[in-house]
Amino acid sequence: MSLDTVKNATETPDASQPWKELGLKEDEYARIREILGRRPTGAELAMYSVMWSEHCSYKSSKVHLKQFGEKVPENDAMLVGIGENAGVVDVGQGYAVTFKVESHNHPSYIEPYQGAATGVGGIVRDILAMGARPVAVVDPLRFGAADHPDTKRVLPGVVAGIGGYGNCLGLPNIGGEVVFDACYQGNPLVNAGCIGVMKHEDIHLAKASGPGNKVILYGARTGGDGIGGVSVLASETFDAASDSADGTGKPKKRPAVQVGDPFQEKLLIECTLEIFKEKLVAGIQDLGGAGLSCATSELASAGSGGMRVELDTVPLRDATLSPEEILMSESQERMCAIVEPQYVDRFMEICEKWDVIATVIGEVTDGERLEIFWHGEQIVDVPPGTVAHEGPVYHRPYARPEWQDALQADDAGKLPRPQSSEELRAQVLALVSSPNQASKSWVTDQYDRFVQGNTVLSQPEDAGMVRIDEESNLGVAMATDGNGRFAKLDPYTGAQLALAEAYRNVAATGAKPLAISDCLNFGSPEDPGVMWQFAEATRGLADGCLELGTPVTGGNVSLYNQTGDIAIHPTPVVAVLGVIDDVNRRRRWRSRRPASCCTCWATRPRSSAARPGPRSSTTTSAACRPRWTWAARSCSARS
Amino acid sequence: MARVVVDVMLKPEILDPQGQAVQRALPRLGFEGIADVRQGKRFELEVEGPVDQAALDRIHKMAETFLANTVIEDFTVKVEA
Amino acid sequence: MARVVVDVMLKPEILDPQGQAVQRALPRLGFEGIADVRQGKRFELEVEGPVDQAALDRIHKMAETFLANTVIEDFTVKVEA
Amino acid sequence: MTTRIGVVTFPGTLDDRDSLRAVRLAGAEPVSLWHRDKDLHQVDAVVLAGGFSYGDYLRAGAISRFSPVMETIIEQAKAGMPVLGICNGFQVLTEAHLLPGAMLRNNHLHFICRDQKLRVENAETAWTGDYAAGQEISVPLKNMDGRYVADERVLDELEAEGRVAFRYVDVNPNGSLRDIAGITNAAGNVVGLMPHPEHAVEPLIGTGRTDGLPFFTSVLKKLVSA
Ligand SMILES: Nc1ncnc2c1ncn2[C@@H]1O[C@H](COP(=O)(O)OP(=O)(O)O)[C@@H](O)[C@H]1O
Repeated sequence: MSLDTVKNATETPDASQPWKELGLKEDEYARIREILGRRPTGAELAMYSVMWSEHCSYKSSKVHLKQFGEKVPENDAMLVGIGENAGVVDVGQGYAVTFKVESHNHPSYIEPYQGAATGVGGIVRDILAMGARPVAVVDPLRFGAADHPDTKRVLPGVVAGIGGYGNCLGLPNIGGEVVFDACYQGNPLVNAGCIGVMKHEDIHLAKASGPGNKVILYGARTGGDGIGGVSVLASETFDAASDSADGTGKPKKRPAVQVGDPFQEKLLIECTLEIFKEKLVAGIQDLGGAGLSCATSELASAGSGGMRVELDTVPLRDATLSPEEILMSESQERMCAIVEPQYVDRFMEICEKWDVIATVIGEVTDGERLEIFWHGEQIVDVPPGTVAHEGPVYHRPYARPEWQDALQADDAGKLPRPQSSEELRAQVLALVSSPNQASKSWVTDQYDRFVQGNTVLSQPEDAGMVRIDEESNLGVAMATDGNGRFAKLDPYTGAQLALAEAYRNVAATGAKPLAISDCLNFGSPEDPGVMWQFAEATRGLADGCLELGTPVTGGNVSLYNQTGDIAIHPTPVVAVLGVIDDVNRRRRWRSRRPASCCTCWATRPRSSAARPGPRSSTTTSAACRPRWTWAARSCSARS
Repeated sequence: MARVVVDVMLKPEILDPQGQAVQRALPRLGFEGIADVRQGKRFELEVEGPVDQAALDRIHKMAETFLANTVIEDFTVKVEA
Repeated sequence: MARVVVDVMLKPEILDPQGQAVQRALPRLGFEGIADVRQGKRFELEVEGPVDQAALDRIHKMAETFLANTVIEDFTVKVEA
Repeated sequence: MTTRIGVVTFPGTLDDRDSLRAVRLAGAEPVSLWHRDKDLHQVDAVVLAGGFSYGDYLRAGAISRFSPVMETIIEQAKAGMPVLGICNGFQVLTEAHLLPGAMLRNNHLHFICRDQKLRVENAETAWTGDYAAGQEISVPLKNMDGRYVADERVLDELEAEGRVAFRYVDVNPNGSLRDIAGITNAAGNVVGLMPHPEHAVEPLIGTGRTDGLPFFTSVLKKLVSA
């Protein structure tokens, strides 16, 4: 196929284009043509398709996520809000903390080890791009039935992948979840969170301003991996994925799986932190889903001018890649920085010191367009905002499912009570031997929780805690929680319960909950019932945050978690971040653990609509600890 | 007993961080002239009974379903002389 | 460009838990008749220039000092046809 | 003059900052050493910290062993300078043949992170003087390639010469031969072990024990009295 230049696109308006295979809808394709006043080139089509995918554009969820910005509680801790790579909160003493949770569900089902590993890599780069040193990771996980054969493939691979990547980066793993439920059989949830710390003045934003400033791509070489991963893998169900083309109209199917190189990422972290320390960058963005398409368009769109990129200067791992593929490649361990010309040499020196490849691939212009060239010929000429921020927005229809009433009516009171001591015994045994109750040490023993020497609390504590200042003993705590069964019963209250649980878990350590991030895992937005769950859960979460005074600083939405017509339980996972002035005052439950547990139950949701009763056998683990009642009481007045 | 060798290599388009790390180290150690290094796995299987077509078919199947992850890896099966 | 393959295997007397784990899993997957499995590494080197005796000597040296740890591993060097 | 203890950073080293902190808490002056720099900057002793240098690709420690800083360290170690290799550092020391044997993948094939009990078998090395022989301590263990192997002859020699410096107690976490957790060279200045004493130096952090601190105070005393 010959090069599809802008000139060529203007001259051949009727050439047929694989917009459908790229996951675009007919009206979306029409809109691109309208924006450009001509048909898009192949490269432009590639960019729009990945950036307008559900994963990158949040086109189905946006209208609901808006509430997180509208119902903001009074909280002066928020330094950077939703919209950036990750939110930033003030934790005092001149420190700021950034944190976020992201999903890597679909890739982890296909290739558990690499899917999970690159999930960790991606969230860590997000945090790094804010200017922060990553200091800890967490991993809320959900799998199918513990005894299902496929769980034996998925679980060990995911755990090894998270450990393999996180351990090699030197980030302590301070918490997470392991939940088993048959609803996740074909759609395991692999969420990964990261916390980063910086001084206020070190906050960096993803924007390209200052004409003449250089655009530097640094980190790994670009390869053919993960192409189409964004548009196809992360946004459609697997049935759709299997018959979709590779996304470029080319015959050869590139693998949608990315392989992570944690060693490269560790170098990238140290190199980037040194670059920050010398204040060499004007703007910075990590390359995640949608690769260079995303980084260039977002940087340019958030900046003041335009951008010009010479795509053929991008260092490649595979010389046969087409420009479209380079733009879509999701090769891991790459970053893109905007650097003033006088700092370029020093920037390169630091990269050389850390054995990191760095290349000037373009510059900021005083125009308003994102222009990309391939060996001198122009292949992209677009207003960057239309790619990055003005994607389609859907008001998808939603409706409360018919079965909701029946489900709620069928409460625990209807379950047969044990009639004999034998039955009681069997029930207690069933309860305590549930995989959801089991010790998580098979998982957590594979994670380094000591590295960096600042871990104050980690497993089996309810929240992790790290010290962030050795002199003053300032620390931060984090807990992640979610309960798909509650959320299915009542998504509004279920989301609030997840919030309240994580809030309590943080409060119980002695830290003050400050702000939250979330990872919203749901089925297909094209199903009105699922969309209703999503709408309710976001509404519940926003209301809950308003009441608790903890703003949502950012998060992630993962849709299409379903196999055929069957969606997973709606699973909003909430991460609460807390701050503690002196980690010496932290509380641990270990020392106060009495001999017998399983005697107390979690608080019931306040809403009368949802009365799950005592937590069922598969969801009780946290409730086993007496400290829970204390923690629950301490904030129940507010939740 | 016959030995059958299954070699498993990452597909050419998949990043091979291990091979790259080795390749980058070579010049520093004074070994020049190696343009690329790929690192894979080698399985040596000691097979009971005759290694006939049926046995090879079974080993092929084993490699495909178990020894290699065909999402990212290719493999070859060879009978060792 | 010629390809030279270096195979590195643990010495026979050294315990190979990876190979053992594979072997133990095989019957469960329905593959019988494999008496032993050893897992090692395969390096594929793309060599610039002619692969003459001098080049092979250098690769042998590279394998001995670097690609293999001869305290625990044996290696072989082969030119690929 | 204060005692200067260097901590090497290779690409992929992770526990360098922890080791620098441990050195400081022990009362010595911590000095960062860079892998490309042959100069040891007048340090009196060196710690090779844990991590995944070069990603542990090829074999743990195999690539770092050839770095410029190691040339000087090998030379100085042979001349008697105290060198401590922790985890990845231990792997580097075996790859560099400063210590015998080799480290292999854990027998259970998983990364393992746990609070590990050890017995100090030799309290006369440069790094163990502040312990009593036979003393049991607990420090974190975290590794993928922690299985110590050597041939029988070497193992017998190590035992006979009292060069098994640490042994795992209660559980052997990785299949190390003869429960060996750490060894020393014949002169007692070069010590390598898999568990992480630098993670056990503050009561608040990690396991909440400070059993690892004597490593660093031992070498300090040794150097000051020398
Ligand atoms: N995937 C995971 N990664 C890291 N830590 C985990 C993970 N799963 C569970 N944990 C940790 O293990 C401990 C026990 O977990 P669990 O029994 O689920 O506790 P709880 O019921 O209180 O949530 C907690 O400290 C939790 O953070």
